[in-house]
Formats: sequence, structure tokens, C-alpha cells
Amino acid sequence: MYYGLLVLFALTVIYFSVTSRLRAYVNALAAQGVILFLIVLVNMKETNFQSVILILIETIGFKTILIPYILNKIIYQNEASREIDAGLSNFFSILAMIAIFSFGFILSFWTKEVLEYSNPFHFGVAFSSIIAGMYIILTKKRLITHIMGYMVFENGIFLFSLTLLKEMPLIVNLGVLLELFMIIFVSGFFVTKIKESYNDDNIDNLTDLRD
Amino acid sequence: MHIIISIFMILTVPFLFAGLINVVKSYWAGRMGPSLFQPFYDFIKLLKKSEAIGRRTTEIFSLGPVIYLSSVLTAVLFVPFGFNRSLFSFSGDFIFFAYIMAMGNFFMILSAMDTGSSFEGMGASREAVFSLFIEPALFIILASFIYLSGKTSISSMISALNFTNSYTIVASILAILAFFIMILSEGKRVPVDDPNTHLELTMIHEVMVLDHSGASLAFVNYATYLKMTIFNALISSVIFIESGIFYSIAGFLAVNVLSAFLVGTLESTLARFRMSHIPQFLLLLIGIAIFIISSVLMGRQRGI
Amino acid sequence: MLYFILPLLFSLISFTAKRKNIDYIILVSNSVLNAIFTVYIVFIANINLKYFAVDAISKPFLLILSIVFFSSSLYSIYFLKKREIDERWHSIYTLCFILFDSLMMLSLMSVHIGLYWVLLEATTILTAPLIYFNKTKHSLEAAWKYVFICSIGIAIGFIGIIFLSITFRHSESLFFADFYGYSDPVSSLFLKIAFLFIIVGFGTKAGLAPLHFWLPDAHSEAPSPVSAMLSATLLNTAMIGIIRVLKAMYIFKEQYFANTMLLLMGFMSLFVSAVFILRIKNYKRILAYSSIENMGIIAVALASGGAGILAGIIHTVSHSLLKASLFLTSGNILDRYETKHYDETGPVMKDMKMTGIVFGLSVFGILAIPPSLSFLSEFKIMSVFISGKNYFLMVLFMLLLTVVFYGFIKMLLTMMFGEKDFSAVKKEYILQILPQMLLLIFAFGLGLFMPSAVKQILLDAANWIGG
Amino acid sequence: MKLYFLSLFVIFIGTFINLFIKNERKTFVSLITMLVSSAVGMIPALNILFSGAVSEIRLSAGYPIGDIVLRMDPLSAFFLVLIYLGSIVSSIYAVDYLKKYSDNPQFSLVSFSFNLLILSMLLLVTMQNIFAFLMVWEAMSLTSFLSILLEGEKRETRRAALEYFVYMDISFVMILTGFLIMSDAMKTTEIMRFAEYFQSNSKYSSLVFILLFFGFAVKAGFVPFHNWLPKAHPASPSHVSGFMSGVMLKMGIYGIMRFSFFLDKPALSEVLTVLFVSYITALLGILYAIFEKDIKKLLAFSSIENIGIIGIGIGLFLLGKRYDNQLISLLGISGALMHSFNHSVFKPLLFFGAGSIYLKTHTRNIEKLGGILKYLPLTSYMFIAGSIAISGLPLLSGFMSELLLYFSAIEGVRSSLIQITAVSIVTIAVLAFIGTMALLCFTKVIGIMLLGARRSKEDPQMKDDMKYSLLSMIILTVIIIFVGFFPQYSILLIKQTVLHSSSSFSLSLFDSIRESLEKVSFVSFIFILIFIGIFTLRQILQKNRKKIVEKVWDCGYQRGSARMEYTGASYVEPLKNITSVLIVEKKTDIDIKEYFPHAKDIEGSREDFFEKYMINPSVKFLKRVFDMFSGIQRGSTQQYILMGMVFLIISLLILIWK
Repeated sequence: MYYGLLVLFALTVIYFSVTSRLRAYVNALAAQGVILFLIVLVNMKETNFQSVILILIETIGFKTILIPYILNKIIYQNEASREIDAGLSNFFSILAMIAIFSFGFILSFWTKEVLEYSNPFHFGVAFSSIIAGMYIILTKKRLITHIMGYMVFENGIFLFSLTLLKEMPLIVNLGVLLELFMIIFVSGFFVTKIKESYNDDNIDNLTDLRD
Repeated sequence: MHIIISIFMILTVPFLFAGLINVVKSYWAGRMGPSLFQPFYDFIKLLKKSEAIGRRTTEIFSLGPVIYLSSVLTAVLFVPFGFNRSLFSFSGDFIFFAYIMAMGNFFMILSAMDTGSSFEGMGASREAVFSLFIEPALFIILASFIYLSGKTSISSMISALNFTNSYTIVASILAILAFFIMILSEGKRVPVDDPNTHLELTMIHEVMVLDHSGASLAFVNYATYLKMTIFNALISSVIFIESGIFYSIAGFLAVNVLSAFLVGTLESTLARFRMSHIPQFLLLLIGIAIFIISSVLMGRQRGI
Repeated sequence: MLYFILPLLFSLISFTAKRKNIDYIILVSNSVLNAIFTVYIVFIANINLKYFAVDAISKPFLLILSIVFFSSSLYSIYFLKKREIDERWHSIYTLCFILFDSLMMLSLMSVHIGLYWVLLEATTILTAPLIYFNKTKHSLEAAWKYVFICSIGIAIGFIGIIFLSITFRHSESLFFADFYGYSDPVSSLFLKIAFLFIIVGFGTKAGLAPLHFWLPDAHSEAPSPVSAMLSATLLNTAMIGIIRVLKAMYIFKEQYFANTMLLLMGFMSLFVSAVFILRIKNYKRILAYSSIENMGIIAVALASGGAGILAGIIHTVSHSLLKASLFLTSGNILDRYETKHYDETGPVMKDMKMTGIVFGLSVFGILAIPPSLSFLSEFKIMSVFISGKNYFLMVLFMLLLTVVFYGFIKMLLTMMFGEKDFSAVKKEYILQILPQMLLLIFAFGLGLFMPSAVKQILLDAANWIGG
Repeated sequence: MKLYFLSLFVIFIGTFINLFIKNERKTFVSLITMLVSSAVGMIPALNILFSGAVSEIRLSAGYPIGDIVLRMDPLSAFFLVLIYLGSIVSSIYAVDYLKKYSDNPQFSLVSFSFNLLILSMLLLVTMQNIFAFLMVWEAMSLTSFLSILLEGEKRETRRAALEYFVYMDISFVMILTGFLIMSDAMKTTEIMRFAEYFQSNSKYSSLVFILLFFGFAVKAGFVPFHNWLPKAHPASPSHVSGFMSGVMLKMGIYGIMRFSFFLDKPALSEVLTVLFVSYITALLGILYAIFEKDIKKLLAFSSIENIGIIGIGIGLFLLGKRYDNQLISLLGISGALMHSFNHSVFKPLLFFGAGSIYLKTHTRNIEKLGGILKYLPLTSYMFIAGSIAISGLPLLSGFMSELLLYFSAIEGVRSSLIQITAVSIVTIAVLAFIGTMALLCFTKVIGIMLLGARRSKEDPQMKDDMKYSLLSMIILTVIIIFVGFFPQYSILLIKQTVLHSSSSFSLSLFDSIRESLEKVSFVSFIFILIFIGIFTLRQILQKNRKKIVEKVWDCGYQRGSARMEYTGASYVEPLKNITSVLIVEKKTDIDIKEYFPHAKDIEGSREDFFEKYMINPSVKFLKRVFDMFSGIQRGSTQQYILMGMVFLIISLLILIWK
């Protein structure tokens, strides 16, 4: 079950490289929220009502419902449905994702003794997700995709904190979520603005400020 | 007594020396030639003449020759002129000696530049550049004398030379050679300069004094003759060290005669150098000077 | 803590009233109250709440913040008055400006790393509209880069926090005090990894290379008072997080690694800024690069340990005061000539004498020409290098600083005495000059004579870090 | 010391009064300020200079600066006198010179910073606390940098100022480093106590000395750090260039002297560094001066030469100290000090003269001048006097200081140690070369600029009518003549300083120098007698004769015009052929554009050997290295993030690996 969920999470990440449809990305993000919730539930040792509620809000409330809603709205406003063709084909993206995951797993098994964590597979998925989020940001062209890549990055960190930490203090968790929400909100605002100014939300437009 | 004789010689020997050169030259040319005293007659004649002055010139023009002559006359004071003892000396006086002559040159050059003629500018320029080589060479040679003798004024350092060792002899011979070259260059003689031609592009000194006339020209001529005899005096004092008054005077005169003969002969048999070769020729002076100093230094270290 | 209701209240008023004059009153009164409050908490009261406390290290930073905020608020009045802006943006500016300051105060005072992290990120969000204030394409681009890169940086910082809490896993809290007082054995590797992530993550916000790239864009495109606040206070606010973790590194004897990282990133920042200060002609960007350079100097100073830490604290103070003054003054120049290209600005000394003098003095100050406070700090850094026999680093340090020096003086000369002629002499407003004067008095006055109270604060801060 | 403070205070007050009055009155107020301040400040300075006492005052200035110790010993008193003298004459000169600029926007900036420059220099020479010393040092650099900017709207002025300031920064860093190393080793912040550092035989002491030497050498203008000088001097107003060249360069000399006094037994490396750098400086300085056609640049190069001569004096001083030969070292330091004094008298004189000529003719290019003597006789004659002095020709002051150096070298030749002899002979040769080249240089300046015919057509009715500038020049000329004719008295000025410079110097040694100088003075009068004799002879001979005024000989051309005059470039052509290795010539050929071209120009200019082969390539190399990294800010957010991530991952991997 636990491993299955991790594999599923990894698949949602890889899904990003398979498709170019923005809605599909949003759906993948929503799915990740659900998977994360389940992973936490499975992992939880003593059931604590307060923290279950918190996790529920955190994963389902924010990650599955609120943020995808905002993202969908932005996509709707911007009349964009597909990622712009980047120089890299999907085939290559899949290869890269596989490479990232392999690297993550190799690293996690290699550093098992050094970093003293219990589950190298979990660590590998988390680490790879972080890098995959970065990879999405670095290769995709649309700003909105960048925001989603950032979300993947954040989810990876969330997963990461699960492997290493028993739990985050409440206040930090809440703060993190609030921040995440605000960032998405503000970024969404800017994406809309940029779309207005440039007729496009291609990242290549934003290279005027340079030296 | 020795002051009077010295002053007498300062006043006469330069003219005789110049006259003698002319005599030698005319001998080689197979001419009768002018009298031995011709330079002196010229001097007197020029003094009597009135001066022509360029339109653009200022006071500097007429002041130049006066300062030139007075500087050479002051310089003479430090040289054992016919005697083994100079009229005046203090330690380190050779610097004053050289610098006061440079001062004369300075004003002579200015006086030439004052005419505003490109022609005299050319001469001034050459004069200034070629004198670059003489002063350092002179200083190095005198420095090696200082090293040998431990004395620092011209007359004492020369008279304290000790000819018992070979390096002093070598140094002295080389020094005499260097002084002779200085006669040629400071006296503006062949092969550095030709006092006879008036072909503009090849002259140095003559072209500088081209616009001077009358007393000014007389002063300049006299100063130039005097300069040559100063180097003769240096040569003779190197050779006739520690001899009595009579010998030193006789020696001095003999050196004058000999060097006049050499200068005259050179002038009659050699062509003057191309302008671009003159720096090389003068560089020879510094070469000799360095040779002297190194031989002296090494010789004394090794005790040869 | 009740004080912090005040800015909220003010911003609420501003948002509802939407009257320009009220905004001005709010700006002034808030900054005055802020200054009074800061003086109160720094010198008189001893605040020690659960999550917030005024400790030795936050005192100098709080003081800088209040001074810079005061002068930028004054300048903001001139800035807002001069422009035709609708009421909405007017009040958004006021609101963000006030809350930005309060957030920074809180994050300086927070002794809980998670809370600090949250507050720091909140400043990013609040300043984004301020950077976008001019509503041009460029400001949009700058704001986007700012938000995005800083978010990534801050996320990296979060990984660092995770590692910190693993390191101190038995204390089960994220209070700095619990880190420092941790008595169980500590995994050196985790601490190092945590520090690495924190310095890269918070360093992004602090403008340390290699994630400084947002800084020149944001600082050059923001309105001048905002640039001043960003450069003079926000960077420090991020720096204090690094400093607080650095103390933990000292306590657990991992300072060698921490110092190596600081030194590496500090020199990278210095190098990057030197490269660009030499090349570019946009004076606001030059000032921004100079912020990177100064943060690099601070990092290098902190890395040198011993007296270097004091130098770092002094340099922070000095840089904030002078850079705020420079950015505010560059606002005057930008208003007058409407170009950021320094070859195209006219002879400032002729057109705007006071601005010219203030700008010149600030440049001399930032280049560490005595009696500026920077001179004191750089003197100390040099002496630490020398007593540590780090001659190579010293030469490299001075070489890079000399390059920066060259770039700055070149800019200064062209701006002050350029051969362009704009004949009409324009009037200078008192609010254009007064704030910078205030800052310069502090920057140069403290370099000449430092009252013992101030000195004690700086010394305490340096001793607090340890080393 | 109270009076000294009073004099500082007067300048301070005067400077601030100056801020609030009209431009036209500023120069007067400055002048009065300087006069009062100098009158007050000269008293303690001269008192210490002649008594050899040392007075010290300790102030407390709070935290960053710490205890300030102001210490006035004969060395500082000597430089104080120079500063006061320089400030008086340049303030007098400025009254006339700055009249033209009274509506210049930078006027008050320059006048303000010039006053502060003087103030900072006055403080510098007595300051003992290194922190405060460095502060004052930077203040001096800053204010002099600002003083250059009178004509800041000119691009070349700004470039010169920029270059100057960067050089000063480098100098500052070197001095700072040296100070900090010593202060770290000795745990002290007082300069006087650094003496112990050099006596402690520390491993690095000679390196530190050389570092300090180079640090101060930048300020003084030693080769290869001389490059700012020929750029900054022409750019600045003449009173400032006169002051900078005459007095401010001496602050570098002050530093070098201060630290060479500390050396009890200098290492051979120290001695040879100082001497070798000075030789090169002197020779190259005068060589470049010869080929310069901008009069102020020429004077700047000549300053470099003179700084080199002073450096030779210091080198001889160290040489004598190393081999315990007191006479060499005493004569060397006397020569250096005396030449410092002389140079700060005749160099302002020359700059002032050049400035006056510039004001009248609006050109600094000597090729375009000529015949100035007829229009500005007084200025020109004083310029000639200054030239004679600077060429080191007898009768005037320059000769006397060079003579002291020669004496020192002669003493070295007599020494039994071959090392000293060799060095001394080289010194003599170098000095002789410098002397003759200076002669060439200044005959060129005078001949081309002052004598001959006017070269440019427009001929304003020039007259010597600037009273204040003439007054300042007259003061300087009188000093030159006095020092030249009475060296035995003028050397008393440096007596205590010389005795102070080393503990082993005795009074009798110093008196023996005076004796030989007396003879020099005597001979000078003999020369004057002879001169008067010949002159009167000539006057008598010419008395009753008609004076023929004719045009000069011009090779048969009947209408010789000013265009046919010999130019400065052709004047030095013979030397150029010889020294072509060191003279990097750059010819700018202005192309013919039309089918029927009007005129074709070729412009030749000279490049600095060190600039071309040492400084420019290294700057270029640095730039190239920097340019390699210029691609990192390309505007692409993705690239930025990638770089950050790469850095993070690489450091992480390295960390885990270990």
C-alpha cells in the first residue's frame, strides 16, 4: 500500500513529461494532493484528531481543491491549453525523468548509511520529485507551467519532510500552506498581467532585463 | 706668481692652439696658410666691430655668448691649467666644473633658439643631444680617478694618481684617449663637426652661432678654443704629474702642440661622419669610460 | 506586541479611506511611531515573548530598519506627490509599504526558525506589488523574477529547516534557543547539509551569489523608496536568518564549513558584482550590483571570524544607511532626467546641486572612503585577513573592491559632470534631500565617532554570534 | 602645538566661510585664510625645524579612531613648512587664475576641496595613529581628486581624475596592508612605534618596507605608478597642479622618508629596490618629458624625474646606513630633503608660469606657442629661472641639492667597499644623464615656447597684468635665487631633520658639508663677477656703435615665416632616433576623403612604455577574465535557477562525498 502510493506519486510526476496539456498537469497536481494525504495516513503512527484535520486541510483542501481551482481559473483566463513546444520532445523528457529518478534512487541507496533514514525508496521518490520539479521549471516555456513545476517541487519537499521528520510543528505547517497559497495567488496575478502585456505567457519574453 | 702665469696662459694658449691647428691643416694641404696668431687677430677685429641683431630676438640672444664665455672662464678655474695646481679647488669641484659649462651651453642654445630660425634650431638641437654623452663619460672617468686617488677635487685627484700599478696606467691612457675625443666633440672638430664648411645641414656648432657677430662672435670663438685647451690641460696634468712648475708648463705646451697636430691631421685626412653616426661615435666615449672604471675596479680588487 | 496592530490599523484606514492626504499622514505617523517603538524596544524595554524577542543580534538590525524606514517614508511622500496615480494604487503602496516594514520587524525579532521563514516569505509577497508599482513591462518582468526566484530560494531554505530539525531531532522544536542549548550529540553531516541549504536558500533572498539574479532586476525596476527598503533592509532580514544558524554552527564547532561556504559565496558575489559594475551603464543596476557586492563583503567578514564578525555587523549598518541614501538620491536623478543610463544624465552638480552632493557623498561612503562607517568595517576585515595571514584572499578581496571602485567613480564622474547641457535648473524639494541627509549623518557620523551605546550594541551582536 | 591647532582651525573656519559667499570673493577669503593660518602655523613648525625638539599631543576621539597622537618632529615640521609655503603661493596665484572661472559650476567645489586638501595634508604629517592616518590620507586623495575637477565637463579631465583616484586607491591599499601587518606584529597603532618592528629583525620586515615604499611611491609618482601624474596635472587648474606637484607628491616622499628613518640596518633588497626604482623613474621621467608637447604634461613628467632624484637621495641614505658610512647617508638624506624643498619651490613656479601663459593664449601645446617672452617678459624670465633651477644648473637652487647627491655618491666612490663604489658610480652616471637630458628638455621648452616668433596668427594684446600671479611667482623666484647663492645658509633649514634621521649623525659632519657649500657659494659669486666683467666689456665695446637690426639668416629664403621655425618635435628628433626602444610612437593618419583633398594631416603622439607594455595589458587581461563571466546575467529565469541548482547540487555532492 505504502509503496504503491509512492509509486503512484512518482507516476504523477512522470506524467508531467508525457503530456503537454495544462489541464492534465492540474489534474496530476490534484492527484498528488490525494496521494500525499494517503501517504500521511498510512505513515501515521498514533492517530491524533487534530493533526488529521490539519493534514486534511493541507493536502486535500489546499493541494487538491484550492490551488488546482486557482490554476484552472488562470488557465481559463489566459486561454491557454497546451504547453508551448519546447526544444525538447516528450520522448526526451521521459528519458530525462527516468534519469532523474534513477539518479534519485542511486543517491538514496548510496547515502543510506550516511543520512540515516529508514526508507530509501521514499527518500528517492521525494528527492527525485524535487529535482523533477526543478526540471519542469527549467525546460517548460509557459509561466503557468512554472508555477505547477514549483508545486511539484513543493510536494517533493513535503514528501521529503515526511521521510525525515516525524511531524512539522503546527504553526510552521500552517504558515507554509498560507505562503504556498499566497505565492500561487501572486504568481497567478502576474501570469495574467504578463499575458496582458505580452499576449503570451512564454518565459522567453521575459529576458529584457539583462546585462 | 702662479696666478698671473695661469691667467696669462688662459688668455693666450687657446688662440695659439687654434692657430696651430690651422697651420697644421694648411701644411697638409700644401698651402701657406694663415699666421699662427690669426685667431687672435680675428678676435681683436671682431671685438671692434658692431653687432648685427636679428629682428625677432630678445635680450637672451646677446646675453648668451657672454654667459657662455663667463661659464667657460669659471670652469677654467678648477683645472690645473699648465700647473699641477688649479687656481681654485674644493672637494667635488668637478661637478661644478661640468655643470657651469653646461650652463654656458644652456644659454648658448637658448641664444640660438632665440633667432627663431629653423636653421639655428637645428644646430641647437644637435648640440644639446650630442652633449648628452660627454658629461656622463667625463663624470665616470673622473669617478675612476677618485676611486684611484681618494681625492675629490680635479687637481688633487689627478696629482694623487699613483703610476706604480698597471691598472692606473691603463686607465690613464684610456682617459687621455677619451679626453682627446672630448676635444674633438667639444671643440666641434672633424669628425664630429666641421668648422670650415658652411653647408647648413651638416653643421652643429657653427650653425648655432651663425647670427652672432661682433663681440658676441669673438666671445663664442674664444670660449670654444678655451674649452679645447681645458681638455689639453687635463691630458697634460695626467701625464706630467708631480713635476715642477717648469716641466708642467713645458709639458702643457707640448701637449697642446701635439694635440693641435693630431687635430689638424685628423681634419685634413678624415671626412666628417654622417650625422646619424655621430651618436655612435660619442657613445664610444661612454664605452671607454665604462672600460676605465671597470678596469680600475677590477684591478684594484685583484691588486694587479 | 500590541504595537503591531497599529500598522494593520493604519493600512486598513488607508485602504478604506483612499485619500491621498490621509496616506501621507499615515506614512509619516507610522514611521515616527515605528522609530519611537524601535528605540523603546532596543534601549528600554526587554521584549521576550515566546516567538518574538529582541536579542543582541536583532538590535542593530532593528535600528537600521527604523532609520531607513523613516527616511524612505519621508521620501515616499515626495515620490507619491510627484506622480499622478489613482487612489487605489496610492493606498496599495501605502499599505504594502507599512506592512512590509512591520513584517520585517517581526521576522527580525522572531526566534523561531519556522516563523521566521514564514515571515520572510511574506515579505516577498508584499513587496511584489511594490516592485510592480510602475506598471511597465520591465517592472512586471522584474516582479515575476523576484517572486519566482525568491520562492524557489525560500523553498530551498525550507529544506534546510527540515535538515535542521533532523539534526536537533530530540528537542522537537524549531526555536533557535533550543538549537543552541541542544545537549545531545549532533550529526555533523546533517548540520552541514542544513547550513548549506539555508545559506543557499536565504542567501537567495539576501542577494548572495549564485542566486542573486533577481536582485538587479527588482532593485532597478522598483520605485526608488522601495529599492531603498529592499536593498537596505530586506537583504539584512534574510541575512539575519543565516547569522542565527551560523551561531549554531559556532556552538557545534562546525564553523569551518560554515565559514568556507560564506567565504565562497561572498567572493562569488563580489566577483559577480565587480564583473557587472565594470560593464553596465544603468546606474540603478549598478547600485543593485553594489548591494550584491556589499552582501558579499558582509559574508566574507562573517566568514573571517573573530573581529571580522564585528566588521560584518558594522558593514551591515553602513551598507544599509548608504545604500538607502543612494537609491533615494538616484530617484531624484531618475525623476529629473528620466533615464537610467548614466551617460545620458546631465551634469547633476550643475542642475541639482544638493542631489549631486548627497549622491557623491553616498558613493564615497559606499566605497569606504573615510570617515564612512564602511571604512571602519573594511579596515577591520583587512586586519583580520592580515592577522590570519590570508594574504591571497586579501589581495583578491582588494582587487575586486578596486574594480568596483573604478566602476563607481566612473559612473559618479559622468553623472556629476557630464557634458550634456540641460539648461533649466529645476527646483529641489526638501523631502528629496532631507531623508538622505539623515542617513548620511548617521553613516559618516558613526564612522567618526561612535557613542558607546551604539558601540555596545554592535559589540553585543558580534559577541552573540560567537567565534 | 597650540598654534598648530589654531592654524588648522583657521583653515577649517575659512573653508566654511567660503561655502557661504559669492564665487568672486572666495579666492580672497582663501588667501587670507591661508596667510593667517600659515603665519600662525609656521611658528611652531619653524621652531621645531630649527630647534630639533619633538612635541607631542594626545587626544582621545572615541571609539573607531581611538587615541589620536599628533607628533611634530623635525621631519614633520619640514613638510609642514613645505605645505604652508605651497598653500600661500598657490592661494595667491589662484586669485588671478580663478577669475576667469568664477561662473563655473564646479568653482565652489574646487575651492572647498582645495582648502580641505591643505588641511588634510597638514594633519597627515603629524598623525601618529594609523587609523586616523589612513583616514587623513584618503581625505587627501579625495579632496585632491575633487580639486582636479574644475573643468569636469571635459571628458579627458574626468578620465584623468578617475585614473588618479584609482591609483590612489591602490596606493591606499598597499599602505593599509603594510600598516596592518606591522600593527598586527607589534600590537600598536602608533607609527613611531613601528620603528621597533624594523629593528626586531622580523622575517617580513623588508617585504613590508618594500610594500610601503611602493604604496607611497604611487602617491609620489615613481615609475611604474607614475601614469596618473601626466594626466591629472594637465587636467587640473594650474594652482592645483602646482600645489599637487610641488607639495602633494611630497606626502609620498614623507611616507618613504618616515619609514626609511626607521631602518637601522636596511637589507640590500630594500636599498636596491629604492635605488633601482628611482633610477628608472628619474631617467624615464625626463626622457618622456623631452618628447612631450603639452607643457603641463611635460612639467608633470619632469616632476616624475625630480621625484626620482629625491628617491636616489633616499636610496643613498639607506645605502650609507647599510654599510655604516655616515657621510654617504647624511649627504644622501640632505640631498633628498633639500631637493624636496627645492622642487616644491620651482615646480609650482613653472606650473604657475605655464598657467599664466595658458590663460593668455588658451593653448598648452608648446608647438603652437612661441615668442611669449616679448609679450610676457616678467613671467617668462621667471619661467626661465625656474627652468635653470630644475635643470640643476649652477647658481640657482636645483644645482645645490643635486650637488649634495653628487657629494654623497663621490663619497661612495671613495669607499673601500666595492658594492658602494659600484652603486655610487652608477648613481653619478645616472645623475649626469638626468642633468644633460633636463638641459635638453628645458632648452626645448624655453626655445620653442618663449623664444622665437609667435606661431599662431591671432595675436591678442598680451600683457603681464596679473598682479597676484606675478607676486606668487616672484616669491618663489626669490627663494630659488637665495637658495642658489647661499646654500650654506639654506641648508640650515634641514639641519635638525637630517640630524634627526639617524642617531649616528654628528653635528661636525653636517658642518663639514656647510664648508664645501660655502665654497660653492663663493664660486657662484666669482662667476657673477666674471659675467659682470665680460658684460661691461661688451657694453663698453658696443657703446659708440650703431646697433644693426636685421633679419636672421634663413638659408636663402627671403620670407621666412613662423611656420618655418624649428619645432619641438624636430628639436628632439636626434634623441628620438637613439631612444626609439622606449618611445612608443603612435601616428594617427587622418585619411583623405574627397577626390580633391584640401589638406592631409598626420598626428603623432607618444605612448608610455609602461602603460603600453605593463599596465594596459594587465588591465586588458583582467577585463577579458571578467568578460568571460558576463554571460551569466542573460535575462533568462530558467538559466538563473539552473545555475543556482547546479551550485547547490555540486556542493551537496561534495559535502556528502566527504
